[in-house]
Amino acid sequence: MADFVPHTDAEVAAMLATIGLSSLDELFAVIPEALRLPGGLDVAPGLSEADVADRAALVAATNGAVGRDLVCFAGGGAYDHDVPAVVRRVAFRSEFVTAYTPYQPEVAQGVLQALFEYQTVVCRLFGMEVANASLYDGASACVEAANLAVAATGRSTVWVSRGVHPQWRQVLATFAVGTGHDLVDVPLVDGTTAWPAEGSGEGSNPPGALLVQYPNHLGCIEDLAAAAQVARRTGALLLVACDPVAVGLLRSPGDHGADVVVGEGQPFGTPLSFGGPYLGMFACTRDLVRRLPGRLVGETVDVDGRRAYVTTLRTREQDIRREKASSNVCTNQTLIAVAAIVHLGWLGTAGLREMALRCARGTRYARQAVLGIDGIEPLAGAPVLREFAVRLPVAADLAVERMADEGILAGIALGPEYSGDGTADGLLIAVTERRTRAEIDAYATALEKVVSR
Amino acid sequence: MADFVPHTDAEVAAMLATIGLSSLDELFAVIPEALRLPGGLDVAPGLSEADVADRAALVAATNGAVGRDLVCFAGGGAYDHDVPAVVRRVAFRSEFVTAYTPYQPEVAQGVLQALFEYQTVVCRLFGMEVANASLYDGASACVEAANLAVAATGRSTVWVSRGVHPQWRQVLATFAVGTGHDLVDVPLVDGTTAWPAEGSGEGSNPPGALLVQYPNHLGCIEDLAAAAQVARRTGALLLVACDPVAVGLLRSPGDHGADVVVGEGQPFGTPLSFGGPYLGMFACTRDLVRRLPGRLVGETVDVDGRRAYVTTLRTREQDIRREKASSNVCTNQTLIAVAAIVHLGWLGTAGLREMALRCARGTRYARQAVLGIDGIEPLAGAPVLREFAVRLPVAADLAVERMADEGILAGIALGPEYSGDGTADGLLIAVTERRTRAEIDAYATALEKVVSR
Amino acid sequence: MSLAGPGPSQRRPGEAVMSSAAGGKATGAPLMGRDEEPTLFDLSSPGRRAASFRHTGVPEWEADELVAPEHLRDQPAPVAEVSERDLVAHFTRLSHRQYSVDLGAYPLGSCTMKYNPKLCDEAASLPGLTDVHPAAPVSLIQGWLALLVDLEETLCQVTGMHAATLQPPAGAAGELTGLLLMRAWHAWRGEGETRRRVIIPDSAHGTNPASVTLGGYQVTTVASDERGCVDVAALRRCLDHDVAGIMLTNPNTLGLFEEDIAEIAAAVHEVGGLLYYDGANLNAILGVTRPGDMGFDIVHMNLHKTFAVPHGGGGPGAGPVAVSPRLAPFLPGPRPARLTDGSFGWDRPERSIGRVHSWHGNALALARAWSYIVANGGDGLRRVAEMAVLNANWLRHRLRGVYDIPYDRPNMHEFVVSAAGLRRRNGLRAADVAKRLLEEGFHAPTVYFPLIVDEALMIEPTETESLQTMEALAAALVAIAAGDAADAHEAPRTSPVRRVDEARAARHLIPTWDAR
Amino acid sequence: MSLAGPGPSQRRPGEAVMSSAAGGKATGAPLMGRDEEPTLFDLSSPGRRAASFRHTGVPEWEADELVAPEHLRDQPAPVAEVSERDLVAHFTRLSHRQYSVDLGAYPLGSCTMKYNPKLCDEAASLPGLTDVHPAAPVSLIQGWLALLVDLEETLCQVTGMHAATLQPPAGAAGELTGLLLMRAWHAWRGEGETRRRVIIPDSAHGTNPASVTLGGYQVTTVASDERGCVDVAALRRCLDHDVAGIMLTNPNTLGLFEEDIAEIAAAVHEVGGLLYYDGANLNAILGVTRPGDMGFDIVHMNLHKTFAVPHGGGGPGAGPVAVSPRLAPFLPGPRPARLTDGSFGWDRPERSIGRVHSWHGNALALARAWSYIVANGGDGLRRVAEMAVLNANWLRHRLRGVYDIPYDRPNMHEFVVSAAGLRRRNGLRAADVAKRLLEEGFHAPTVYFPLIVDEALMIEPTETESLQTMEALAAALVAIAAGDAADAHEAPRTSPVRRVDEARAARHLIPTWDAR
Ligand SMILES: Cc1ncc(COP(=O)(O)O)c(C=O)c1O
Ligand SMILES: Cc1ncc(COP(=O)(O)O)c(C=O)c1O
Repeated sequence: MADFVPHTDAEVAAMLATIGLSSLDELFAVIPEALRLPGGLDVAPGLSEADVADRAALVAATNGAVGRDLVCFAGGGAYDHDVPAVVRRVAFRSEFVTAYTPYQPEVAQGVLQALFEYQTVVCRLFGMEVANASLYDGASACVEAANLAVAATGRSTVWVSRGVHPQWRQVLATFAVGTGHDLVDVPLVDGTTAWPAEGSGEGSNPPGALLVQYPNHLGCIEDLAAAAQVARRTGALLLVACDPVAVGLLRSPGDHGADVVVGEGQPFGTPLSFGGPYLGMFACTRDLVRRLPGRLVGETVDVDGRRAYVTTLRTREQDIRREKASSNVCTNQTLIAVAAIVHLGWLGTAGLREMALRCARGTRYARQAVLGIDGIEPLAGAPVLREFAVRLPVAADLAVERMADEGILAGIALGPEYSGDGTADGLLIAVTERRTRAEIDAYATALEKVVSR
Repeated sequence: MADFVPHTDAEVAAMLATIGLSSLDELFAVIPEALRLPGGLDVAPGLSEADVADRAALVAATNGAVGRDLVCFAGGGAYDHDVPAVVRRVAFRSEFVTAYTPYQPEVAQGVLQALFEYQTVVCRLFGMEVANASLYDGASACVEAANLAVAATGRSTVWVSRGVHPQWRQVLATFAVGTGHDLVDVPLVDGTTAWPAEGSGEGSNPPGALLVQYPNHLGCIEDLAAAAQVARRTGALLLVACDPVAVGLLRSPGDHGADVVVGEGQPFGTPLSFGGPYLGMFACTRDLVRRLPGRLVGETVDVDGRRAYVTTLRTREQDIRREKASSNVCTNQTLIAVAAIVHLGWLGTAGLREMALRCARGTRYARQAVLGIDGIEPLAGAPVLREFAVRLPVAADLAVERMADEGILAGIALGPEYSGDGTADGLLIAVTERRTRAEIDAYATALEKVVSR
Repeated sequence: MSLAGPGPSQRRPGEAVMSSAAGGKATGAPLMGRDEEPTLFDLSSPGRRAASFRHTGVPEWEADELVAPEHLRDQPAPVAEVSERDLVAHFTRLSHRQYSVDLGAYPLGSCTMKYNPKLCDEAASLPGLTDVHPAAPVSLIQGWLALLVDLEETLCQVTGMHAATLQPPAGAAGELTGLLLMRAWHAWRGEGETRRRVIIPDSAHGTNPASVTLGGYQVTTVASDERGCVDVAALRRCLDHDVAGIMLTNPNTLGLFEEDIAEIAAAVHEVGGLLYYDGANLNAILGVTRPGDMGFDIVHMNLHKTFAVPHGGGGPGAGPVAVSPRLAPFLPGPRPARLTDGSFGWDRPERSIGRVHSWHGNALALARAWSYIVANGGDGLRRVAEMAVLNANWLRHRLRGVYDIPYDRPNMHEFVVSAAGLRRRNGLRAADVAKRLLEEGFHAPTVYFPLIVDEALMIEPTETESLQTMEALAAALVAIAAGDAADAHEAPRTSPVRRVDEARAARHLIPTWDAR
Repeated sequence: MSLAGPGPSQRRPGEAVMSSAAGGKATGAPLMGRDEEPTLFDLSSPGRRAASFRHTGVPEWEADELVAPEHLRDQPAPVAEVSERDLVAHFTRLSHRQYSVDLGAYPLGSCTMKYNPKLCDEAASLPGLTDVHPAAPVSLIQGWLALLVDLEETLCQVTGMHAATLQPPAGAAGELTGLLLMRAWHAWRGEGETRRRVIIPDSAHGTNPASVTLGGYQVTTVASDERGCVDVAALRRCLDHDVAGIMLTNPNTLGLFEEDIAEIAAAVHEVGGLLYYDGANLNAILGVTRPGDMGFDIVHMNLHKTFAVPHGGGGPGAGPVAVSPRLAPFLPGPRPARLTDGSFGWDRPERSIGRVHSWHGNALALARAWSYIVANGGDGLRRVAEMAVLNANWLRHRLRGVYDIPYDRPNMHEFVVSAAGLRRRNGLRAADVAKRLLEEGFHAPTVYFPLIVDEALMIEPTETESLQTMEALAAALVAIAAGDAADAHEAPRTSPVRRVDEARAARHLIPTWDAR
């Protein structure tokens, strides 16, 4: 069995002697007899390193891995982008991997500066002034955004566009039970959010926030200008869940007057990873900074006047504010943020634009090919960027299963809420910069077979 | 195309201006027109990182990889040992990977100390007093050993046991053309070296060295005591090519009176790697240190008296001694030596013994199983440790081909020189600590089929 | 925008091509010159790039053919413009400005900064685990589901609970999940309105009260007694039928085992409350005793503490929550489940509180923990607890008479000393001890927590440090205590930067490079 | 055995359990305390271990059942006894005591320490390349053979040669291989006995003369002229029919292009000699001119210089040798070959000099170089040469008037300055400049080589360093030259150790820990 405890028997004996004990069991004498576990854990004995590796390989072999077994056209907040070698080689250096939260800034300038750079780029992408050092994922970033807005406005109602990722909305709903927020579902019309018209919302319980996704879950580009207008009209904050790749081409939510912009940072440096660890991106305007959830790194100087970085405005945080904290988050996703800034640094200004452009090109090409298939129609008419939804003549989940037999992960089967008629025939298809014309053509051919069966 | 040159057009223009040139071509004005390459290289245009990765993956997919496609029973100086994760994680940290030879010791203590530790363990394994910082591979270590012995004794004849790896003997022969050494082939009898009897060798041209492999190419454990006796009798130096894993169980060559011990260090931390980079281990007695080839790290102190390491006795080396140097080696295999010391550190005293013991157990078990097959006989009677040779009723290379169809790399087909009767029916089989009983049983079953066809 | 760049030669105003700092210059640490490390933005030069993209053969439509003008940004978003060489050198140098477990001991109380085996890194980086889409159909994720079910069952065995959710991505998320389970339980029993308070000890970690608020409850703080444990009498006084439950850490944040836990459990259950176990300190009791056996109803674990998920400079972690049978129907879903036919699928608990994560939790962190448990096994896990507790008690003995030890009795995996005496005697504060320790080659303990101890230094050696490392740590702490305060105020002097002006950071907030 | 251990607390004589040093204590660099880094042996404690082994089910015979007593060692070979934690921390700390290209510029003349793209690391670590046995039958190595053939053909195209061997594992090995090819050629022409001398310039690298000796030839040194190039007249004087050949580096080790190369080639060929090209400086001329076109018969390349194989702290590299058609039949074998049916196999040249490597050369290094060439392509390789030469010329201009530049004319990828003037003026030697540069965050240039320049500093920036890095390097070199010698003698002060006593190392040789 692999053993990671250094103590030899002689050392254990010497240490016990030092503290005046004669056996290891005596270390636990303070634990009432009745509570002690007789006979130890019912967990299999330990294995050697090689055996663990074999076990893990066996488990890994029974999954369908993108690249190895499947060509991926699934997205929905989890995208199959290329991760350059530099990310694996530098972001995961053990100094970053095995450090704790930077409580001692003098010996944590590495992580702190990387986070400062990450915060800077997040703000540049989203058009915001402050960004935190990360939250758990896209969903938790939405929850924190809603909490911030409710606290800032003193209004507990949040209008949530149905274009927001359904699973993120489920998470919002779960946590709203604790905070008592009143979440109002705002429908989509032909792919984009149909906000309540003039007059509604200004009444008895006006919204504290509007939450919209950009582009939304169907891949459609929401009209943020319109949303901003509704927000101004109702006195609500505009919260935008933004695809950070999309803004390589699209105007930033900040440009449109968003107050808080959140996002799922997985596309930058993080493989699909079966859904985690991912990266909750969170940014807002400067006047909201004192309500910012999570950690914030700021620049300062040391006693010799040398530039230095430190976590700041800590009085927002749970360890100091306790029950009055702006959030309960403590451990976040720092390492994933470091991977993101390394990947972003590799992409650079031109590269991020090109990445988005290549996604958009592939999406256009794939959309034309798929809509060319008999019986397949667009699910929404609104313009898309890097993902699109179609209605199939067959149940979408079945189509996905059948496409898998062809070595293709066809997309994500949409729930009935997205197909007007209540059937589950919607398929969400994402195309990244990795997809070649040949793969897209093969996709269309396979899908045609599947739907015409 | 991936571009690793940072210069922007503006920067290039500015730099050219600084040096008073108006075009890049002018940089090469000193090169006679007639010698300039018109139209550039006939080499395909560059590819993106992702395309290079795809190309490499394609190439890699068309090989038979041990673990992935094959169960390995081939050895012959290249063994399929487990490499623990720590080797990949720490030995290949970029500070070790991207440093040059430690010419500036003040900023190279990392590599220098690692080499000092490597030298220490090499000496402990081989029972020697000094070891160098590595040579290219087992063969080059043999060549350098012969050169050292000839220089030390002033005798140009080297008796080379036929038990030495045939490819190493070929390399010895290649370089002997330059040095003018006279290599005398010493035959094996029933698996071990039959040194010329009393009387021969003391005559006209006495040997400057005896070179024997331990265990030898057939896996047989040579009688080093006997070899040492012949060496003493003839006034030659005893050079031993030693399997560094075997000495986890076997007495060290130093114990037996060897003067120089060399070896192939691949088993420590280096995958099969299609034969390289491997690790030439070289150690000798202290009185031969001034003839030591290659780099030697020594301990010293800095101006403040703090312990420090530095390459020493450099006057042996080519950059100082030039045509009188003890060797021409400059770049060696330092990184592979670092991987070796990390793996050895992980194994530790008990682990190295256990590794050797497990190889020996698997070999015993496999040998019994294989010799239980009709028509298969031992090629040699002498005792073996971790590798053994058998004679098949069919041509060995054909048997290897057929076994490959069963997903087994059956071993190495031995040349006719090892089968008394001149046929090539000898098969060399190695069993490492990785091989399970089930794999060995499957091997025997498959081999039985193959030879009985 | 003022900026101390790397050397005057770098800053030729107006010279466009000089916009970038020197990416090839090592900075700010030994081997690395004396300058500050420039940022990615300082290193940027217009038009420089590292990225390259696959040849796909897809038609090369222009942006304006693909996106309507009102949506298209007129300028590319400014990110950075650096070469791969400068990018790599920059982050490699930053790594040399970062202390970590892999460099030395990290006795940061409550954080369990043990060494994380490298085999776990590799197990969690297999393409068959990393390259799996979270929305893939069950037929394509059988391996993942099996791993998660196996992990869930093992964690239940380790905690003595019945069922668990692996979704919470960290401890605090686990806490909130647990509190929502509490809420759902009481609501289902028709007491949703009447149960308003959650009790936490004054020694509790900050996330506990913060989570209580987010769970929609009011915090009632119960004092610790002179032994450093929950004052049972005081607890009984605040127990009533409006109490939803109590959150405890056991061993608590003083590293002391709550010996009265059985009595506490009985009292809380008596008024219909539930017991929540904050598992941050689980490392101390692995295989020795289990929260379930103590009477806890809800347990969260910090896999990034107990089960060797490296902390990543602040995360990611994983905070699974395990519960007793009666709470299982309320767990978040979907849950990985073993189906009757032996295959694996998703299952939605009947009265589930719903999702708490975008997908299935921090899956790769869960895979690391799984591999750590497989490697250690039941026997190994108990040894982990034994050595963690041995190290901590040994060190407490060594520090006796040097530092005040407010609760000087057998501790579990960690213990708390106070620098209050030192401060009185020679002006040495807990922070000074911490900074001096950095100079000596160790990370500092947790300081000023728990709040109930003045000038607290919370020390958790963990089981992976050897006796010899303990000796060196003890020697350093002893020397520091004997040292001169003026000297200590100068510390740290060997780190890439010296004491950082935290007040200034808050006063003139510079949250981004552009805000300079 | 005296030994400065890591702190008194570690060294309790006689206390067995204290035999080990503190593995968890960061040492010897910022972030890392002030102590020396203990060795693996200082960290060892009897009975401690990291290793574990697979369960195989093979019968567990004891050693004495497997090995005869006369062969069995009575004590296990002492290696080390450390935990994985201490092992990892030890080597991680050692890496923090090591400068590298990934930390900063490395203008080490003649070594071409360019940045090595990370994609090459990954290409060369694919299991389909790393886990292949070198003796596997050709049917199982088609990918490897295809890669090697492709690389060989590309290298021939780059050098303008006809065929190549990839076996030589380094430059020096390539040189000796080339000299043996020379020998074989002359022997085959019946001149084996009469051809005795090989000419090399006085500026040649040390491996050249050393290889000549091992090749069985005598060295004749030809002087360089005032331009720093081969003195053609002098060369003609030593040319005769006993000359086997000449070894040249072009550009030479002064970074200057040998403009008379065509004339030299003609003269050497006239007396029946062969021209050997030492390819260490090939980076300067990629895609611009080719040794083959200059008239060379034999060319070695240092893939670890020109083609971005990282140098590994001293190796491994790869030193392929390419030759003109007439020498192809003599190349080492077996050689990877494209067969008529389009598949790949091994081929043994008709008059092969035989093997020069245990197997097929440093295969994984060859794979790295292959991926580097595939990524750059023909166009990219020329750009490499252009930027390498641009950087070097720019820097030479910047150093004019600061350092003596003995050959102050257009150079290629590197140039040599002399500190002789500085030494006379204020006692600053080349070594002092080098040590001061270490403090400034750069690696030092090559010093005291080539031998024909007094107080030589050989500077090769490489193409991967940016203008801004060049600026910083120039600024540092200028500042150092203006600096005070007494101060410079103190340098380096920021490194983990300061100036090392090399004389003592040689005087009291301590080659192993046991020799202390
Ligand atoms: C006692 C205690 N509870 C809860 C937490 C919160 O866990 P996390 O940081 O994973 O959210 C911590 C972690 O610092 C802790 O120490
Ligand atoms: C000019 C020159 N020739 C030959 C060599 C020897 O190459 P290697 O170190 O790969 O043996 C070198 C390397 O330092 C060199 O610079």
